[in-house]
Amino acid sequence: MTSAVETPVEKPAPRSGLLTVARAPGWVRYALLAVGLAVALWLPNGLYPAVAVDILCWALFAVSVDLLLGFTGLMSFGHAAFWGTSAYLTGLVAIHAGLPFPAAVLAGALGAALLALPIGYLAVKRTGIYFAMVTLAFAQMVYYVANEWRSVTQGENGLQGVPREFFGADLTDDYYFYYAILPIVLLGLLAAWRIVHSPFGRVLVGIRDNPARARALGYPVHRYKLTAFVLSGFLAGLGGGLFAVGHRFVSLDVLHWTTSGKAVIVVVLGGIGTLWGGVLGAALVVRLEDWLSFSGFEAIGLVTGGIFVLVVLLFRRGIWGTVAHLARRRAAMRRDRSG
Amino acid sequence: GGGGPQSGGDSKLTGDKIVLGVLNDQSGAYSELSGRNSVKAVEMAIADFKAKHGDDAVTKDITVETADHQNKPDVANSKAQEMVDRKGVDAILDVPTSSAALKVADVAKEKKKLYFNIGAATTDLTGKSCNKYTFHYAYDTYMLAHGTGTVTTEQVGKNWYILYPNYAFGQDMEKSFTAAITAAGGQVVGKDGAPFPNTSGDYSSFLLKAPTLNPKPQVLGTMQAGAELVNVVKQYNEFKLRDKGVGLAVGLMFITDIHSLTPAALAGTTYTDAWYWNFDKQNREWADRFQKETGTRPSFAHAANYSAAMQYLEAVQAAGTDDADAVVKELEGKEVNDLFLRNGKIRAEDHRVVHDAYLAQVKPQAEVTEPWDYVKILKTIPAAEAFRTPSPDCKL
Amino acid sequence: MAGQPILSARGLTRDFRGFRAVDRVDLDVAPETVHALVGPNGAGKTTLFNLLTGFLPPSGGRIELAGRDVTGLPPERVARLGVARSFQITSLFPQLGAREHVELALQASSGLGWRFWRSAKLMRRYRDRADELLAMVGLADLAEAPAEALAYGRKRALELAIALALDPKVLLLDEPTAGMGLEDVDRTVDLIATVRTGRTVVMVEHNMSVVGRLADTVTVLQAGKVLVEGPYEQVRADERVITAYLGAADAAH
Amino acid sequence: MLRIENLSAWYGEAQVLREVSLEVAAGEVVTLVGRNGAGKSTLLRSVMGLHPGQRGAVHLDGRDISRLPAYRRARAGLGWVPDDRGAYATLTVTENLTLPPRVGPDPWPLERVYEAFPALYARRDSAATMLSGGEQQMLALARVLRMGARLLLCDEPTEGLSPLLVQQVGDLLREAKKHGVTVLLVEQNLHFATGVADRHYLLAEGRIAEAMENAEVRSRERELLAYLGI
Amino acid sequence: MSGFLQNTFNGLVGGAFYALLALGLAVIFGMLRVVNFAHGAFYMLGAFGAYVLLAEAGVPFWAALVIMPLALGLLGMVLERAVIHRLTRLDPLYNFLLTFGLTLILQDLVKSRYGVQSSPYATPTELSGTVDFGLFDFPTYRVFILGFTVLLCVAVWWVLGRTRIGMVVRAATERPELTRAFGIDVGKWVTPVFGFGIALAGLAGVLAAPMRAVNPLMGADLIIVVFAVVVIGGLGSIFGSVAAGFGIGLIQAWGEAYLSDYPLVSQTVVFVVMAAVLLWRPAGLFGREEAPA
Ligand SMILES: Nc1ncnc2c1ncn2[C@@H]1O[C@H](COP(=O)(O)OP(=O)(O)OP(=O)(O)O)[C@@H](O)[C@H]1O
Ligand SMILES: Nc1ncnc2c1ncn2[C@@H]1O[C@H](COP(=O)(O)OP(=O)(O)OP(=O)(O)O)[C@@H](O)[C@H]1O
Ligand SMILES: [Mg+2]
Ligand SMILES: [Mg+2]
Repeated sequence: MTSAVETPVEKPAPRSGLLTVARAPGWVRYALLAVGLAVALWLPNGLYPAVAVDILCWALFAVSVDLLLGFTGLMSFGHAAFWGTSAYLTGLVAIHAGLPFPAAVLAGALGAALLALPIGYLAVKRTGIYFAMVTLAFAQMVYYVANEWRSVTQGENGLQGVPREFFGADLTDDYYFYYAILPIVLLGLLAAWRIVHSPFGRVLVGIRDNPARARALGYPVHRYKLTAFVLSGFLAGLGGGLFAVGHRFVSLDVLHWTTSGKAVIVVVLGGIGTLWGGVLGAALVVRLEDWLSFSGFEAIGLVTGGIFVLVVLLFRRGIWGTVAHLARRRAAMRRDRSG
Repeated sequence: GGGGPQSGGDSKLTGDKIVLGVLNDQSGAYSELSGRNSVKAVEMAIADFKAKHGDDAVTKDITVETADHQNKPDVANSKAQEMVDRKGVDAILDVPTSSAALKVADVAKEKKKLYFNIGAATTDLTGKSCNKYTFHYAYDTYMLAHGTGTVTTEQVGKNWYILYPNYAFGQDMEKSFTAAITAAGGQVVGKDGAPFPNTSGDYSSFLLKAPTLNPKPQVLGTMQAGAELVNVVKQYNEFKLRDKGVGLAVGLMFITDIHSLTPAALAGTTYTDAWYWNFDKQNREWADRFQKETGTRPSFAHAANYSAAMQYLEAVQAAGTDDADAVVKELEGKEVNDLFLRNGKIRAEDHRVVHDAYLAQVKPQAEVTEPWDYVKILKTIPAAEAFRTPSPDCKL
Repeated sequence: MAGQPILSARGLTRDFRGFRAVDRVDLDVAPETVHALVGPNGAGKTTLFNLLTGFLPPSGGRIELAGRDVTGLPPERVARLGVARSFQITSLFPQLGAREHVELALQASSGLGWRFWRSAKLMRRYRDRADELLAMVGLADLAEAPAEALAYGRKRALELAIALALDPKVLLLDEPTAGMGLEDVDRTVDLIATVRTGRTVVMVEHNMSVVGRLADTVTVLQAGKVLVEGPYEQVRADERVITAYLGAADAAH
Repeated sequence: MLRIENLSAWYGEAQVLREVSLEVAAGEVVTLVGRNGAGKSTLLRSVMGLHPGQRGAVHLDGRDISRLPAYRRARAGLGWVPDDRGAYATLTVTENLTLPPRVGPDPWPLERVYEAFPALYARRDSAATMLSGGEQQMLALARVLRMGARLLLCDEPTEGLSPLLVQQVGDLLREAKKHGVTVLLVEQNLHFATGVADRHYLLAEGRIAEAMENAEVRSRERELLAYLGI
Repeated sequence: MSGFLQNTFNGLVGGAFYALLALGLAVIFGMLRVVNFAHGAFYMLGAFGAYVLLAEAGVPFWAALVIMPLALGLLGMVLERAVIHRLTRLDPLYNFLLTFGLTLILQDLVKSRYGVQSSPYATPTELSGTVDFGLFDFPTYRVFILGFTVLLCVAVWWVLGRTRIGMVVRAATERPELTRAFGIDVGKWVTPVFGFGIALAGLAGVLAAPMRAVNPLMGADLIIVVFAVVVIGGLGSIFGSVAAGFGIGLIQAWGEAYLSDYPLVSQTVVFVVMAAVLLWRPAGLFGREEAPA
């Protein structure tokens, strides 16, 4: 039956088109890169270091979601499953095996990628909104399993006392921990960037726009999507593992559907299909939540929900997307005038 | 800078001020029974403390910081750290939800700041997760089970059917209840763990099963809390179990739960309370003041927050410094009688704060004469019996 | 019609909820010929295409490609065995440029598409070939235009370019000239005449003059069954074909 | 009956129609020929009120309808046969036919439709997008006839049809014309066009390049074919 | 035996809520291609509204059963006009996101006004008894829910599948522009349909009020199970959604009754079934082939 799903019967043209791969001129890209790196290096001096650590972890998470949403056209509403599974695995490995934290995080991320395999295998059979619902449902299942498997996960008490072991170095201070994980996060972001701008990434965009056509060209669409899903799961896992070590603790919340939803907000706010927008979105949302919880404002959902509604209604390109769009428009206008 | 607290120089008080941090749920399931009104209660304590000690007070500058942990342990973790690092908090108060409570205990230990837990029930806080800076102030699963289990077995019926939410709290409660019931000469004829969280909100299969057990239970003991408790009670009434001779005992119930279910739905139900606002004159007077401040009657958590803040300030006063180790030394073993703590003692062995507890029964609707006055106290359980003996798991 | 058929079907059948669209069709396509499928609307031509290319699994029967059983293989596998197709209803990547379409097609057989750790710049190696193909179908000056902005006829041409990029052994074209202006039709016919060397072409076409100019063999389908098969002139004159399909008065068209 | 004045249309910044003016008298069949991308479909969509970026006036029976929403134009008697055939996936063939309200004095009853298109009758309970390309084309034509539209806007109704059916469509259009229906026909197939139409407009690069009588087209067929193929 | 029947009955009652919610979801999806994440929030508003009406205006259950769906339906229509509508031309994912945001907002609005404590709501006295079925007796209120839901589902199915209204609405949502060109005022239809779907959620909420805890989060986790239900049934299929709703209710009730030692089973059974369905029939048990999304 699967193949019948994509019989090329009368197919309405895709109605919106999430953005295509953006290209900025070279010097702009280098300048942005330099600014980005500078900000990353400075961050824990300007922000509470624990918040800065959170931002890094969430940036990876958001980018992993955007890899699917923006570049494969698959909106995963269940990415907490990978973020959270890796958090638990990382925690368990760190506690029981006493490995240095990067090794534990790697183990967690690999575990997340492994989990992404069966879930992805089932989920990529559907597209669009169905995909969102299916991933959401599977993530909820993972949540329940973690909840019931108390002997391992400590249930709702959470996994306490995850060590920050790193060859005896003292990383208890979040300030130093931030710099310890920064290279790992940058590596993860670099990987995402490379994937998007690889031949593989091009195929993904093709699949996003017309899967039936891609199949007729000889591309095994399901396998490509699945690969993208697993890669994305790995990156989400990387973030989740660092998050666990960062908090020295894992709770069921890392698997809850609101976590998945938050990841999507972050991406949408930053700009779907912009990759770096996710990083920006992560910084904003994490910072905002930190501020809100001290502000005495009780209805946090009102704010996050409001952001969602506003972005979707007025600001669909997201922050990065809007800036890139304006920049491109101006460049085009200048070209018109001079040409 | 690389974080870490700034030292306040030669003063006995860091920064020459005392900051109390109320970290609790201000938007979720526990926000009404504690929440922002606990901040009010702590402010009342500060005012009373100043009124009492006047210029002798350690410092004029006593403030309250607060944050919403949304019942999420990771949020609780970062908020607790931020409170200490950025807001200069000297003592953290409240912290409902066991997972968050345990997490904050870690923070307290690491940062060497005092922590009075009020909102959480887990006995781990005075068991394997106890530490030098953590005090468990108001209640715990043992207190709840012991009071209700023992007295209800003696006074209502010997055969029990226990329904518990299948997670640490529920399992803990089930074990404690079973122990208390058996010790009081009763027996548990059936018990079931219901899924947690129970998305469908349906308990009918358990409720249908209860009257068919052999021997037939006289008491249905439900360990569900919050919304799940509400579901159980609604459906208990729907299936008319009381008419079928099965009474109801509740493991953990707050006055706010009775308010939302209405006394009519719960008439005759027994449970253990840590404090009741209309118990005596002293409580009543404070409750009136509290109502003026907040517009509502206090729960035991509000009173406990008040009391904990007060005891902390007294201890700082007595020690003459806010140095955590000195304050802990001051508190350990102290015997107290105040608004909340009756025959209270701050146990040095495990930092359990013991005090009298109360077996309460929901009045029939007809006997409810004023809003929020929903229960009568059947029995006062003396402090010595109300809590467990120090656990060997706890090494401070 | 020498040698073993490159593509053959035996008893090929496809049902849609009780409706039989293709009914025990036997078909042999000789290598390096142009084989036309004609027939009234709804005869099952496109469905037959979908079966031959794996887009639909057959309800019964067997398909062989150069002697190898390919029944039930998914479309991407069939494609990689050297069967390319165009779609009757245009099917492109709306936001990709024309050249990118062709590059994507050229890359398909190389396995380059799996390299997620390499730079997309690797794809530049296909640029020259892509431009060549675009020029062949008359799209040279539209290489950058996104597919969604192309007029219908241009889209059809792009379809053809993509199919050619796969350098297939067997090329299946579903109404390649439908919606084209006359000159484009001529160009397309010439193009097919050029690319057929060394290839096998199977095409569905209603334009009988195109069929006449290109086809070596014509199979007429009706109601899912093969009605007549043979050389163009013979089929044209067949009484059954005239009543079922051509109509008595059909003139030069 | 239909008068178009200075109609211009854009896709974003690209102008596709440039000040097109044309007229179709009641009872006439008029074709619009032009090479791919000339803007023929865009013209029909603009008349139907479906093209957002347009300027100019459209008069039906002397009444300016250029401000009416599409559904009011349909009610005024316009019937559109879209170039993509416009079959509904969620409706059966019969439902596709009975969906539009009747808008003219002479709507075809369902029986008559099925008599004229037995192929549709055979597939009457299938989802319309499951039909073959040609069957969908028949459905689209049958639908406007059933509406009883007075002015048909047909966008390449013979595309993808078998020769036999092309003849049938020709017969249908002539038949419709006999009943007083007016037709504006977009066609690539000159041969077919001359068989049914009275007059022709040649659209090139968004402008009306020429207007011709039928006889003129016949005599100039070769030249025109070449022109169209430029 | 009577125990089994009782549990079966309970499963159907639990399933009735899934069915009603899935039905509303399917109606909205079928017509607007919008997956309404906020459906659970509207269910909550239905229950909460009933409580507020009773507590603050003394409006009884029966009146609430009419007023709340109407009021929420109206709210839904306003919402459709004001926001959902703007996104119709875009990828349906945007509406999914929008309604997700809406869910957070609605929940928090109720929370900040009424708190998270559950609010009281009693069974209407007319229905507070039990019905004797010979082998067992059963709360009258549950019998009522079951009968009412089944009737409603049949009625909706009939209207959409068999009447002209249903046909027009299906056409209008599939290809709005084309449908307009056929003389149908599409705008006139979409809004009421959305309102109707929301009204169904509100109705389910009112029905739940006497049985379940009424609080701002009551629909939050439920909606995810309902999503799984519609994936199982086939989102486009009205019949499928309803059937899957009752089916999952039954399976859950049996699981709870006979596998009570394995709480994980009853919690995850719906997701396991969903996985199996995806393997075996990706379009859902009763779903048509996926409209290319
Ligand atoms: N959605 C669109 N966006 C941008 N440009 C478009 C769009 N649709 C059509 N065009 C452009 O508008 C012009 C006219 O298109 P139109 O479809 O009206 O041509 P046509 O004469 O009907 O051609 P054909 O014979 O191929 O159907 C073409 O150049 C086409 O590229
Ligand atoms: N997915 C499907 N489900 C149901 N019926 C289908 C499906 N695809 C095709 N059909 C039916 O099968 C028959 C053959 O269709 P097909 O598209 O193969 O015809 P065709 O010969 O290509 O016609 P045309 O020349 O008009 O394109 C038609 O009657 C059509 O309605
Ligand atoms: Mg065809
Ligand atoms: Mg056209």
